[in-house]
Amino acid sequence: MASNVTVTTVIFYVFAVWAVGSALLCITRSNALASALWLVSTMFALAAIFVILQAQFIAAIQVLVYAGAVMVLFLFVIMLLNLEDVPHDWKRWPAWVVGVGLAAVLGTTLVTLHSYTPARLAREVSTMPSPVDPRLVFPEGNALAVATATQGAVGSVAQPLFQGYLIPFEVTSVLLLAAVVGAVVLAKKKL
Amino acid sequence: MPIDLSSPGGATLALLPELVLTFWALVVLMYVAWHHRDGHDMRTAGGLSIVGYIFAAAATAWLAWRGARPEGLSFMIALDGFRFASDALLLWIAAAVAILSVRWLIRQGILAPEYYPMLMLATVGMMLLAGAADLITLFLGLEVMSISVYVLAGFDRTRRASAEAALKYFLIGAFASGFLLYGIALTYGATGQFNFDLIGAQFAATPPTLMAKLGMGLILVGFAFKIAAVPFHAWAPDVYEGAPTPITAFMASGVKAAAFLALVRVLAEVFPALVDLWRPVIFGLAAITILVGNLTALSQTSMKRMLAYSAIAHAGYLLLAVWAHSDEGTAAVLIYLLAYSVTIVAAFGILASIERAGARTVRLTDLEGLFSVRPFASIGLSICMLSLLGFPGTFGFIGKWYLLSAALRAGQTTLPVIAMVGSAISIGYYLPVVLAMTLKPARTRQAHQTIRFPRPARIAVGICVFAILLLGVWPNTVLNFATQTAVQLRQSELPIGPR
Amino acid sequence: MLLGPSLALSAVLFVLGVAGVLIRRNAIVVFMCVELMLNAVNLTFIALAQLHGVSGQIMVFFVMTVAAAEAAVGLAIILAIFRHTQSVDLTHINLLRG
Amino acid sequence: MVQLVWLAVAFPLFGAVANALLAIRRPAAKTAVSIIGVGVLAGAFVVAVGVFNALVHDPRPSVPVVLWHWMPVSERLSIDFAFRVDHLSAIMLLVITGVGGLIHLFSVGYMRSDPGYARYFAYLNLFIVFMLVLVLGASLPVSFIGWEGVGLCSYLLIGFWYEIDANSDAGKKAFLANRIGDFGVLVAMFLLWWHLGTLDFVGITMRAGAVFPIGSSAALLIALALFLGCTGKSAQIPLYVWLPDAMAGPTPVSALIHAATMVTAGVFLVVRTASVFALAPVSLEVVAVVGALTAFVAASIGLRQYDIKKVLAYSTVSQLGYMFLGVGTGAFASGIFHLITHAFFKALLFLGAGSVIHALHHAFHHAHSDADAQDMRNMGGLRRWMPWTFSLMLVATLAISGVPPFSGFFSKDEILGAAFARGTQHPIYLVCWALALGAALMTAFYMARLLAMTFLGRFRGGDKAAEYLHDAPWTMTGPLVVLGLLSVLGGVINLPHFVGGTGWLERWLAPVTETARMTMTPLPEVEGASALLLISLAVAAAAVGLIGGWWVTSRATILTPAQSPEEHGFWRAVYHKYYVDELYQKVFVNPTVWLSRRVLWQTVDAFLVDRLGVGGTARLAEGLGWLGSRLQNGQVAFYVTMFAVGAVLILRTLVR
Repeated sequence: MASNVTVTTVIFYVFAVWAVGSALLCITRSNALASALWLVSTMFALAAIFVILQAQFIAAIQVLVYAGAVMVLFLFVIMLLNLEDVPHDWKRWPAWVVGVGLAAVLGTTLVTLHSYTPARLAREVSTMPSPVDPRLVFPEGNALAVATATQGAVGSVAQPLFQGYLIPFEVTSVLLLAAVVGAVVLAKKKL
Repeated sequence: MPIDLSSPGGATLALLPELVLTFWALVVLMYVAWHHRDGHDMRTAGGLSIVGYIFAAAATAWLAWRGARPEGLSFMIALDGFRFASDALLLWIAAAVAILSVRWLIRQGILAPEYYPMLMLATVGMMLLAGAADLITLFLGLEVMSISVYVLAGFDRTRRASAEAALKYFLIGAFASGFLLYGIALTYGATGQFNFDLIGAQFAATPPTLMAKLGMGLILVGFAFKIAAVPFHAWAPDVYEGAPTPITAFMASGVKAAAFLALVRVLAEVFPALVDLWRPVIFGLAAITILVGNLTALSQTSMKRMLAYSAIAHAGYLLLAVWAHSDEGTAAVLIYLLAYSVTIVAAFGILASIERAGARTVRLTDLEGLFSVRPFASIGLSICMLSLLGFPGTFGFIGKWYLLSAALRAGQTTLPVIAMVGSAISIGYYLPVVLAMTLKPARTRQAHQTIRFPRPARIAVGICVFAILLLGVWPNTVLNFATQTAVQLRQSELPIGPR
Repeated sequence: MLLGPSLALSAVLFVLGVAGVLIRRNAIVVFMCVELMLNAVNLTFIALAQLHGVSGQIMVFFVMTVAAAEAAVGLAIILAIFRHTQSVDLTHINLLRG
Repeated sequence: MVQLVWLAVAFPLFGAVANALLAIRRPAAKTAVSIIGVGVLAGAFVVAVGVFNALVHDPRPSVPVVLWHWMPVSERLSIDFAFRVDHLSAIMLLVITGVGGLIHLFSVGYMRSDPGYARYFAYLNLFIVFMLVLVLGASLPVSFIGWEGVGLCSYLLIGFWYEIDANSDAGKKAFLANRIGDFGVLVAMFLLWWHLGTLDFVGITMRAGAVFPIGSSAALLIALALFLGCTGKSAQIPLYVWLPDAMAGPTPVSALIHAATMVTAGVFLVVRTASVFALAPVSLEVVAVVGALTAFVAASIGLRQYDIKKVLAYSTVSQLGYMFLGVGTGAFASGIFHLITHAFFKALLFLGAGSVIHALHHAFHHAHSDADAQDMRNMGGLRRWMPWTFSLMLVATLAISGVPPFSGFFSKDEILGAAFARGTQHPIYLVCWALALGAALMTAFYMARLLAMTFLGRFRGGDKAAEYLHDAPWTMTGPLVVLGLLSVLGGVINLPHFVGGTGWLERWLAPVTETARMTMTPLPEVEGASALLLISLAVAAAAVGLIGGWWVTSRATILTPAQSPEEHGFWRAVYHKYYVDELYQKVFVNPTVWLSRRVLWQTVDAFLVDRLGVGGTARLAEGLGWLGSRLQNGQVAFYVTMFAVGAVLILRTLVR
């Protein structure tokens, strides 16, 4: 069990480094096409992490829809516009310094979330006096694994999606309708 | 009429106004698919869409009349007077914008009747945003609204300014969505819930945690963008200037109203326990927004830009009532939004009629001598300016009065003083408009000869201006309604205790 | 569970996305950085869903839909501006200002 | 009958709407416009008389007239759209509709040939509506509608002749100065709301005493904020600069708005909220000192103005200062008394000046002369052609100078007496009294100068123009005669005891200011001998000023601004003949002139107050706005940077 956790952790960190590295390259590559490809790489790494975090179905969609369809759309547009490679304009270094600095400050604020463990979250969410066993507070933490085992990765998501989350699900249809009509109106050469 | 929101039937009933509007948008889309050639088709599509708004309003009224309320938990969508009032407000804005658009689009040569279904879908999004009882619905409603409005902002495809406005709005909007979404994620993490009432109960039972604070902060950032509070405002003037004028009116009144209504609901239902934390944030936003909005508006020459900065300043005033976090504050938000939307729709309606086809934007100097040629239009615009100024006797004054008194009653004295200073500054840019129209001679003899004021727009603007004056001296019906509605926002009793 | 590390990784990716938006000037790349931010948030949802239940995963599903819709509209807008300016460089897209 | 008081507002409102429609649809239908414009005022005056009569016989001193619920705040608290007819508002109602009606009638003749005739009457009627709302309002917010509304109308009418750019600038300046004052009123309103929970005047009067102890800082703050509003509306130091510029509007407008009614609103407001002022004695001292200073400074500036309307404008500022001195000493009735008599004689002076300008304008027009019809150096000897106007102006001059038994004597004397009496308790009031006495002297001086330059001597506008001079038609002179009668007899409403009067106005207004007077220490009575001395001093000041002004002016050489060379020699001869006057000029007049023109008018007025005060604030605001506008550089990168800064700040505020 212990070695299993360690192996998972190691794999997690490998993919985490992969994701961060790809993301860094994505935001620094001067070529838009390269950026897009590095973003796809980040998404793959994230998909792997999703699997580690017991979200197999989402991981599959991540690869199929996100990395597959959406990013292909990006690549398609980039190649359609046939943008030439713009070298970095080093005169804009103040913008870089300010941007990176701001992001760093924001990052130091947000990375404090690192201190969260299941036990801490359980303590904060529960109204019971601490210490608390996370398993008592988050029965679903295990239930998720159980549900995945019984209903399969898709079933555990699908059932609530079509029952409890019916209204948002229907709203997404409106969203896609708006997006489709909008994209057609804007992108079509002649109406 | 108790409605069980967890059952499909109940959900359908509760979402009746949105469903009616979506259905009608599909009907219009069907019509448009076969008829999108000339002005006649444009007019028909516009007329059809207005019928849709009327149906949706009727559905809202029916729900309100039957006293629809949730049986048990308010699940995904709220069912209270506040939502019905919000829906009514948003529907009337959308309908008025549709009326103003009909002839304007034809004059500007924008012959794409998809405009009206997009406007209807944007309205659906706004209604979902303002009526959400769940962070998921909130986010999706916001996105439906935003995506439709991105498209509408870029609808005038022949003008570069329009495309630029759409791009700026889209990029910064998507950026802001990211922040909002992160906030939702952390709020979910801190409580394990998406439902407003359940999150509120959870927060009430536990002291504020790091995750909750960060989540709330990021959600506030997302809303601050939508209401164009300084320093999240920078997109607004550019987008308002570049977008087609009726859409500018729609963004300045409708989108802003929806965002404010949702903000009030979120702060009242999700974060009431953290009031001491978010009040300083709202305080800072309000103060800086009022000052920057008013001061920057002073140096504008383009009317649309001036109104954009004034819209920013008005968002600052509205934050006063948000700060108040009381029934008076909620009522004040409703009243002010109504007053503001009536005024802004009328003002943009008149500006749209003054715009010449293909011309860039109406400047202050273009209005000179308008009174002698178009006395009614200039009187109407003057009344709008006075209402925005908060001149007593107009509806704008009533709105501002309630904002200030709500903040004062909540124990805040600094913000009202800042608001009054800002309002004193605003004289410097509202008054020159009146001045230019009534007291300056026209530049050329031909000036204002191209103004076309089509009858539907004239009627809509006329009603708005009349409402500004009437509600300025006789507002009690609206005020009573708003006060009763505001109380309902607090009355949602939680059937389930904290975990 | 890897809750803390996941949240931290998510924060880092989010901040990288923000940094990208701040420093890049190609509209498409800026948009991709926004997508990176959304992905980062998805990671937060997934990490929290382990404890809070499947609702977090469902939210991710919706976020992906939204991202797809935004991509469609956003790329259409970028195409529209490209038609006017023959460029997607944001520093040149400043007709509206002041 | 009292409940019908809304009719007095409804009549002019109807007139305003009807005339506005006529202005848009049938601008040439001048007869209809005149009938409506003047008719509604006559109707309102009849209502006013009826209301007044009913109130005299009503046992209640104050009658609320609730029209509808305006702003319901909560179940038990609501601000009604209500009027309050009491002894103060009833008398103001009479003055406004009466004097207003006369000025409307005068305007029929004066504006007859103006193309914007209908628009003019629409504005004028609208002004009356707002002015009546201001005085009749039962609560501060209702009065505030009128308060802002009269400012708006004033601004529209100042800029009425919009072809001239300076006029619209003057209108802007007026509105700006007023807005600074209005800010004070708003602050006061919210502070009252905050402390007392009511804005009804009766409610304020009743609760203020219970909530604020005497001398409390809250009451002081409210009173000073209110007074800031009054300085804006009533053109007191430091916000008086707009009133002289406001003379750009048509002369009847100056008579109605900038002399008789609107500018006195500040005095009215102080009396209305007297109970708050009374609780903060320091605020009353401020009112008195500002009033006395304004009276003195404005009068001294008036000494050396050549524009006939500018003289009258500074005179108005000065007389308003008197009124504030009156209310500042706690003699509220005296302030209102002077307000009423001033309305009579200042309206008469302005309308008389209007007749003169009208006649000269006509004459110069026919003589193809481009001389300034408002410059007194182009006038002179008009008595020959305009005897009616001259005699009526003479009456008004005697009244404003405080010559017994004209109306101004009684009202001015009361204020001076009250200031002196209060001075026995607090020395600062003695200084005020001295300033006011000096102002009285200067008032008499510049009025005599005005009269002498305009009507005496010989006509300086050229013989050709003189052929066309004549007295105004009866529609214009008629109102003057009525106002003349009122200027002479106006004093009877408050005849003091020493001439056998009963002080009717003081007793009539007693219920209104009762609470305030109970709070304050009573004014000590000035005993017989010293009272007589005071009166003699006042009369002496008037007499010296009048005679001095006449003497100096009629001896001095007056050069026309467009003086021809052959005339030059003649005027030079006169100049050398009276070198005694030259000496006098050098010793006394020149320093005074220098002081009034260079120091007070140009430095203080034009530079300090105007440029640095009003202009500087505006420039600062515009500069900041420009900066904000530069931040809007159109770059998405910059916008998102601001966004990120905001986000970081918000998160850092929440998570320390």
